[in-house]
Amino acid sequence: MIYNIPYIAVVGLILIGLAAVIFKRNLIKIVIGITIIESGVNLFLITLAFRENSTAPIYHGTGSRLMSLPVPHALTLTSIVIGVAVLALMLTLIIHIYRHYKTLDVRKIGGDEE
Amino acid sequence: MSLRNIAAVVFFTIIAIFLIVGALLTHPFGYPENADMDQYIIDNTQSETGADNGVTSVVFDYRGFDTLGEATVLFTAVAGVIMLFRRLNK
Amino acid sequence: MSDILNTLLYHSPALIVAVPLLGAFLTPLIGKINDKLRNIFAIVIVLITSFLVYLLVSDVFSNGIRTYVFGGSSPLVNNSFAVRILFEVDGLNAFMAIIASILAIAGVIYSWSFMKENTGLDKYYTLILLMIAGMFGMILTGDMFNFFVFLEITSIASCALIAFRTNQGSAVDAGFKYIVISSIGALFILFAIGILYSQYNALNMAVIANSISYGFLDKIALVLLISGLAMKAGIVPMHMWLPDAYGRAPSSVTLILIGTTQASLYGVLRVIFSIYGKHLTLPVKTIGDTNLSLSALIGIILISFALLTILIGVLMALKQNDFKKMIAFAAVGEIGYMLLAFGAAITSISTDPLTGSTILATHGEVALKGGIFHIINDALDVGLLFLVAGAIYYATKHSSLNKLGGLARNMKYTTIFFIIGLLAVAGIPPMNGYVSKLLIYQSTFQVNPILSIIAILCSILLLAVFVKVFHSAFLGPKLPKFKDVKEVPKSMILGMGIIACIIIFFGLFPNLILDNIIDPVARAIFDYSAYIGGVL
Amino acid sequence: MMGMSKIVKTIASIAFPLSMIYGLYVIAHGHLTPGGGFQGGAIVASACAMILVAFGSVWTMGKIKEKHLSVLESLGALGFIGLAFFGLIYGINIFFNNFLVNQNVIPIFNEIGKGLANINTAGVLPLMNFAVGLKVIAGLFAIVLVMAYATRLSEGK
Repeated sequence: MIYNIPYIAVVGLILIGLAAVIFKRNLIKIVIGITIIESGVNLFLITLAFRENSTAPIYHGTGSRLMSLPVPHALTLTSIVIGVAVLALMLTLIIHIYRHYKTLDVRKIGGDEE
Repeated sequence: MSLRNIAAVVFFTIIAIFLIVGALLTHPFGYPENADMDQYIIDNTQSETGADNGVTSVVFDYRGFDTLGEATVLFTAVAGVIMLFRRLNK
Repeated sequence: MSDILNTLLYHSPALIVAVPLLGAFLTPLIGKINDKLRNIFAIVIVLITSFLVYLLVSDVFSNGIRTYVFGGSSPLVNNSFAVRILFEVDGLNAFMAIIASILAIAGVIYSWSFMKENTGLDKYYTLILLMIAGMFGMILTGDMFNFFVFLEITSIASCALIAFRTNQGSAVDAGFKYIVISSIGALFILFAIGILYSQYNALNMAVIANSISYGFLDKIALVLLISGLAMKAGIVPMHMWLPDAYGRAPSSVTLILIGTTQASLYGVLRVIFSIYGKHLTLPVKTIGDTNLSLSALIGIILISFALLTILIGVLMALKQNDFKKMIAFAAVGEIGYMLLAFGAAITSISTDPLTGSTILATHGEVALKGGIFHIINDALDVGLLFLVAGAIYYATKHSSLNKLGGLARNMKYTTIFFIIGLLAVAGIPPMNGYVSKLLIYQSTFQVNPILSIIAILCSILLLAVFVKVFHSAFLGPKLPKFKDVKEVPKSMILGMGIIACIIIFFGLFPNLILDNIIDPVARAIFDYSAYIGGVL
Repeated sequence: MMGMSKIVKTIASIAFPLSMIYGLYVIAHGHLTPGGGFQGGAIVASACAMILVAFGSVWTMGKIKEKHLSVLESLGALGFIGLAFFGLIYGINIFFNNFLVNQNVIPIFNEIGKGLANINTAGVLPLMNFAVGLKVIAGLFAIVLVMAYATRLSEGK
């Protein structure tokens, strides 16, 4: 049971992010929520990599051969870069939305202005 | 509370319960049930790819195509951001 | 010569993705030299890719599953796990690749004149090629994480392109909605991939499908995968982004966006039929005396979502005033038809009492065929309508139906293409939509008559919607403000013409397509053991 | 943004080469120590972003345009995919084949790491790290530069 605390933390992060996305009305807060979900998922991948008493998967001289799993590290690296790309694009769109509507409130944007 | 909010709360609670039960059922932290593929990579990274860093050997050799996709994602984002901030009239 | 072709064929799964990527990286450099050269370059890249698709598809339909391992020669290590990424192409993948290549050719050719007046075209062509590459990657890959990466490439590129007209607030708004929904969906998928990885220590779809045990965590992964992909495919509770995105993007982008939506639908099929294929007949619940199997449960859920999707799509299309938004809601409805067919097919899966293998009832087979045929028909029909809407916008700078009228006199070709698209979407006999919709009605009638009645009624309503559009936009007296409207340039007519020709061909020879393409695809979808056997 | 005070500018110009060298070190030793093209590229790009904050977007845009960065990024991406395509020609002829290791194409790179060994180990991995590093530096800096410059314009209006 005590060993599952990292997973509970992952679930907590994901739920906090989802709550921000669903219940918040400010665009910046929605973006922050998505970033928190992403951190939760990245944390999940990293927790999968850990093995008790293991070292980082890098050979240096005569170290112990029990290493943590390398594949989740690689997946997390990819997912972080993807997160940066998505974040950059979302912020760009928010800048444009603010220029058009002069507000960041979801309830006030989105009307057609033919 | 509008109907939309109630639906959102119900949806949120269901997801929360499922994920927490799932977290309790996952394998104990630090003891993966099955690590054949990763153990193979750890054992063979030096002889097959020549790299000391296992993560780099996964990123650029074993799963190199993912990294091409990842580099492309960054390229896409840069192209998108530059395109969205372009000058609109010639 | 045949030596070169064989080498190309061997490497084609990798090259189909790598060539558009290479083209995308080169486009900014070529755009520095000359604008025309860049347009020709983009078209040439897409044509090369389509040629490779043709090679691959003709081989897959005659010789069966083909795999390609990146950076190594054998797919498996120690006969039990796949360390490297591999592409596995069976009938379903090949079929989706055909759709993607048709849409890509038409979209790029159409863009030449359609986008001529805009700035930032270097980046536009880069992003279009990236979107095409991402679509092919999603379709061909056999690795879960690779699927996620290409999904993100398509969603980022298409989000930037949806917001292309940054001077319109609604376009930027549509792009933002799309990126929020699709990134949450993608994170769900990534989380599910993590769950599957934690249990089986594998990322390859076939390896996971082989060792999956359907415990509690796998159920969570299934729900997360399907809901994440449904968000990207625009199925009803999560359809909010789709009409905005389809309606506000430039028409050439919308055409390729249809392809990415269907690639997500392909993901749903792959997850249900291949990855969880082993456990589809597992009893999940006993109500009274009857055992409810997993396939029935998934099927009923899919059918109910499909009915919602059809009803909301068609009813919302009735009250729209904007040309492109109306077509976008009709597109939502069409997605519902495909889902209805797949739901009906899944409910009819059962275990053969004699041999113990999973079998598909006859009406389920018909439904599966109808659904698969409808995927390609929907892409072509709705795509053609969007291109026509783009042509009208290009010629008149209006898209509101109240302001249009009398265009048939000046735009003859566009009118003809619109009539073809209208008849095809509504499922009127000489066109391709008729065949697939007939198969869907026929099979859903055997599941429950009410389903097919609703489907037919909605199809009639769709016809009514488009006849109204046809009347108000094309017929009537010539309006004075449209006196100078000319027919659209040749490249746009060519783009629309390609799709229209394929529609008519499919409509005239449906049996040819059904026997040679749809039949092997239906068998390939259902046969999960062949998909696993392609790797293991 | 018109740039910050003289103290900030001086410190930024002292810290810039140091962080740049650190980032390049991380890129170059990606196959031996923790790090790699992405991480090192992010370090160098943040050094460039520090200059951008200290001196202001107008000054930086005068020194380097986003078009040039875009070309650099294309070159990095081309280098990466080019190395992948070379795998089709040399060695065992597979896309993304690490053709320099165990296959004797160029002898000097045909070496295998033995615990923090020489930099010429691991075949194409260091070369790919350099290509990705170039791409990430140019890409991230282009994003930050374009965003800073665009928001400056809106404040001026």
